[in-house]
Order: sequence, then structure tokens, then C-alpha cells
Amino acid sequence: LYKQWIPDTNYENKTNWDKGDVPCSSDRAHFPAQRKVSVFVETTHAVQEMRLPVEGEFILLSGAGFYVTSEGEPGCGAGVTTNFKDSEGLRWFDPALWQAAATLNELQQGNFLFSVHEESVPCQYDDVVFKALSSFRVDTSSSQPSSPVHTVSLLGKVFNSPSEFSQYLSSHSGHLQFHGSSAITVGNPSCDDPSGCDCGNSVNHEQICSMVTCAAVSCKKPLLPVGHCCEVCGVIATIHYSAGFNLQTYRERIRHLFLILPQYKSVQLGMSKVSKSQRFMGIIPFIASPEIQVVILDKEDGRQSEALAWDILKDARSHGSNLGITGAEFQASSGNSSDQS
Amino acid sequence: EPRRSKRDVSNDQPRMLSDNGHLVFTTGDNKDIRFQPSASGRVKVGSEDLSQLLSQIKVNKDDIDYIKTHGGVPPDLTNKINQLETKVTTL
Amino acid sequence: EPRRSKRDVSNDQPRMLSDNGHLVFTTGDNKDIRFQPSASGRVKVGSEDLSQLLSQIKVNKDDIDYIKTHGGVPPDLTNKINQLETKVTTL
Amino acid sequence: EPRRSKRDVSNDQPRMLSDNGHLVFTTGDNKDIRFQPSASGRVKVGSEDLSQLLSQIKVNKDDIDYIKTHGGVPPDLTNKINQLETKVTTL
Repeated sequence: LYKQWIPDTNYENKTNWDKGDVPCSSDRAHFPAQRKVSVFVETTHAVQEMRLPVEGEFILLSGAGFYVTSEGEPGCGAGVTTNFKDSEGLRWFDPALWQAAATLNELQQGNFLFSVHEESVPCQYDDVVFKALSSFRVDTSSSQPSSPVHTVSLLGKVFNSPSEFSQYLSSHSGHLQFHGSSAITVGNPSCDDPSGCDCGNSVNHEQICSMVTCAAVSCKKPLLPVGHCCEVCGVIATIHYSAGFNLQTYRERIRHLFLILPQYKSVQLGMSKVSKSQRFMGIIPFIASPEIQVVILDKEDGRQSEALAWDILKDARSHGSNLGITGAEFQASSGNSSDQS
Repeated sequence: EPRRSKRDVSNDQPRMLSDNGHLVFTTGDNKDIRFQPSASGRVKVGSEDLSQLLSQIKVNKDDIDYIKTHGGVPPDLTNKINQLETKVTTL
Repeated sequence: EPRRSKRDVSNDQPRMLSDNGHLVFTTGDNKDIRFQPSASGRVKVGSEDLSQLLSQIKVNKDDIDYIKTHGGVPPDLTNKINQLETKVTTL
Repeated sequence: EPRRSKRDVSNDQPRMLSDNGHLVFTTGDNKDIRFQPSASGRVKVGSEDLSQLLSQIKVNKDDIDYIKTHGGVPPDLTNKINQLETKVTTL
């Protein structure tokens, strides 16, 4: 999948300035001396004074730049000192800072996929995207020596060669954009199993979940999906598959058959290959065959999720042989399950 | 601007950067840094006018070329030599 | 680029602009662009010390002016002429 | 760098500012301003190639040094003096 980093360190992004506005001709734009930052600039800006950090850069898109005036711009006001906000604490393993999509096109169109927390951050076979016309700063610290991914694209360039990317990381821009105790590496194979691949982020589970604050749940039997940090109200459906199952095709099928329906507008559905054996690790060395976990959440105590789960089960039972599905069941947080059918 | 976003913007963009407090202006492959002073506006390095000094380089070069061809001999010395020559010839 | 045309970056504003990958410094009417490192900091172009080279231009000019006035005649040639003069006078 | 952390690092920050409408770039103590186009990019002042002009400064200096040592005396004048000397000696 494609995973896109949401925050940026762009000059034009109002939310990057502590006064909530991009500085204008009578303003003083201050970048804290000791905060490293790579700033992307898309247009021209007037400024009264700009203090640069001791380590930093301004990337100037064609047509971008800075100028000063003696009279000031209309509507600029008397002038304030505005500080560029700190992006030091933004972490690679924070699931809230990523958007996922199946293709680059869907990423650009905003068709984002819901995932469990572990899969919200880039998996080992994912393509990581930093928006072309933006810069950023991300802390890649990890308990692991490195975090492998398939590719990383930034400033419009796709890195798939490990040596080329590690060279970029050691460049001035690389140092400003990536920091932390361990590095991202590219060149990991993409997922070539049509039935999907294990994300590989279970080794980062604690780190990912340390970034997540769980909401209180009020359902009867809260569920804990594999790879998720929080108990949820909703449904976990399990799809058993055989040869011929294609996860991406199935994900598309569910979207087109059900998720586009008005009654499922507020439903979130995440699909991933999991091995339930993870649950028993350390207790019994039990190897389970992998299965597809479908997590379904909604904003109405799981009632819509349960209806959707039934729809999915019916579809699986009537078309399963064509889809490579050998069985399906679900467990809902209401206490209901597919066994009651 | 779809055309632009498809391009590789990474190496193409000029940068103003701060490298341990040094202020550095850089460009990518085959890209220039250009100073374009206007008729009345100056580009100054410290208190020096860059355009003026640069035209002085050419004036200096022209002066040196003149000296190389015509010599850097002051007029009084040339006079002295000519007078000597006259004297010696009329001896 | 319609976005830019909305902002009137008129001619009287000195500015630094990225233009198709080139980095361009343009002065305004009667408005300068000044590069003023601290007293101990240098202005460098590539590996060259611009501040030093600019002061060399002035030194060159002064040297040329001296040569123009006092001549670029080496001392031994001046001596020779003086000796000649003495000889001719005492003939 | 414990010594620096005691200092006010804000003094190390390069600045870009408006001084009465002039655009001024400054740096802190011992900090440079550097122009570093890529190997194939040029630094231009108006239509002039700055790097080329800067190397002309050095050529000029070398030429001046040569003139100082060897003189800027044109060959015909040197010949004239030598002929005079011969004549005077053989008188």
C-alpha cells in the first residue's frame, strides 16, 4: 500500500505558524535558532525580518522567493513576530500522522483506507510518500536497528535503491528531514503474494501504541483486533482463503458492493492478513495458518458494523468459491456472532 | 500544475540554507545564481558596490594591457632619454 | 502562474526569487541588496573569498595608478639611464 | 559543544531583513555568506560571469607583479637605451 505522511514544514501552511497566519511584509518570521528544519516555499513572500535557524534550509519552488518593501502590503497590519512551530516531536510510528491508499491515484483523490494501528504506519512492503511539493521533519527513532520499506518518495523523487537513499539521508536536506536513533531503509521487496502480506510492524507494537490514546468503550464485549492498540466496539470478521484469493481485488469488491452504500457511509473497514498465532506467542508455540482480519467500526455502537458483517458473510458464502474464500465468520462487540445464524 | 508535480523537483530547486550559521545559497545542475542590479539599485558586498568593482576589473585589465604595449615609463624619463639621444648624436 | 500575478511584486522591491531553478537576486528602484556577514565572516563564491578579491581589485587599481605616475621601470634600467646622463654630461 | 550552549545561539542565526526597504542578508560572528552553484552552474552579475571576472582579478595581480619586477618598458625604449650606452661607451 501507499502510506503518505500528513504533516509538512511548508512556509505557506498557516498551521505551521504560532500566530495562525503566514507572515506578511511587516511581520518578523522567526525560526528558533536550534530547531533544525527544511522549509518548502511555493510562492513569494514579503517579510520584515526573517531569522533562520542555525541548521536549516529553504527549498524554493520556481516562482518562490522573498522580498522586502518600504511601504508594506495592503492588509498586512502593524506587524507581529510570528514563530515557526516545532516539528521536532512528530514520529514515524504515530499512526495518526499517516494516510493509506491502494494506489497513488487514490492517494491523490483522497480515497484513504482505514487500518489497524500497526498498519496505519508504513509496513515493510509499503511505498512511503512525502507530498511532492512539501518538506517535513520526522523522528524515525525505533527499537529496531532500522525500519525497512519498499520505496520512499520525497520532493517528487522515488527512492528504491538502498545506497541512493542512504546517501540522501546523509545529505544536508536528509539530516533536516529525518532524525532519530534508527534509520529508514528502502529496497525491501514489495508484497508479491496476491493474498496479502504480513505488515511486519508487530515488532513495533509497543512503540506504535505508545503514541495512541484509546477512547473509552461502552459496548458489552469490546474487541481487540490483531495489530490494533485499543479495544473497539464493532465487528471483527475473519475470512479464510485458499489459492486464488486476491486481497486487493476483495478490498475493492467490498468497497463497491457495500461501503459506497448510504447506510454504510460512516463505517470504517480495515482488512489485513494476520496470523492469530501472534496472540499465543510466548505461551504456546502455535503456528496458525494466516487469515484475513476485517475490522468494522461505526459511530452507532456497532449496529451498522454488524449489518455490514452479515452482508459480507452472505457474499462470501454465495460467491466464495469464485473469490478463493473457504470460510467466513465474525464476532461482534454486542456479543452476537455468526455462529447464531 | 500537474506538469510540475510529475517532475523530479528534488534537485531542481535552489535553496537558501543555514549550515552551522553560515548562510549558503545553492542551485542544482546547470542552474545559475544571478545578481541583477537595476539602474539605481545596487548589489553590495559589505560596503562595496559589486557592479562598480567588477567594471574596475576590466578597467584594470585594459590599463595593464596598455602598459604592456606602451610601457609604464613616466614622461619625464622618456624626455630624459630623448634628450640624451640628441646630445649623444650631436657630440 | 496566476497566483503570483495577484501579488504585485513591483519593481521597487529588492528580492530573491527562484526562476526555473536559477536563483535570482534583483534590486529595486533605489533599493539595494546587501550581503553583510559579520566583521569576521567572509563572502565566498564557490571556494573564492569574494571580500578578499574585491579588495584586491582596489589594490590592483592603486598599483596601476602608481605605475602610471612613477613608471614601471625597473631600478637597474633607471640606474643605467642616470649613469648615461652623467657620462654624457661629463664628456 | 558546551561553550556554545552557554552563549546566546540566536547570535548565530543568519538573518534576512528589510533595512528601510533595502534587502539585507547578515550572519553572526565568524559566519560566512556563501554562493555555491552546482559545478556546472555559474554565478552571474548582470550578463557577466562572476567566476571568470574573479579569475581576471588574479591575472591582473600577476601581471602587475610582473611589471613591478621586470618593468613595463616597451622593447623599443630598452633598445634605444642600449644603443645609447654603446655609443657613449665607444666615444
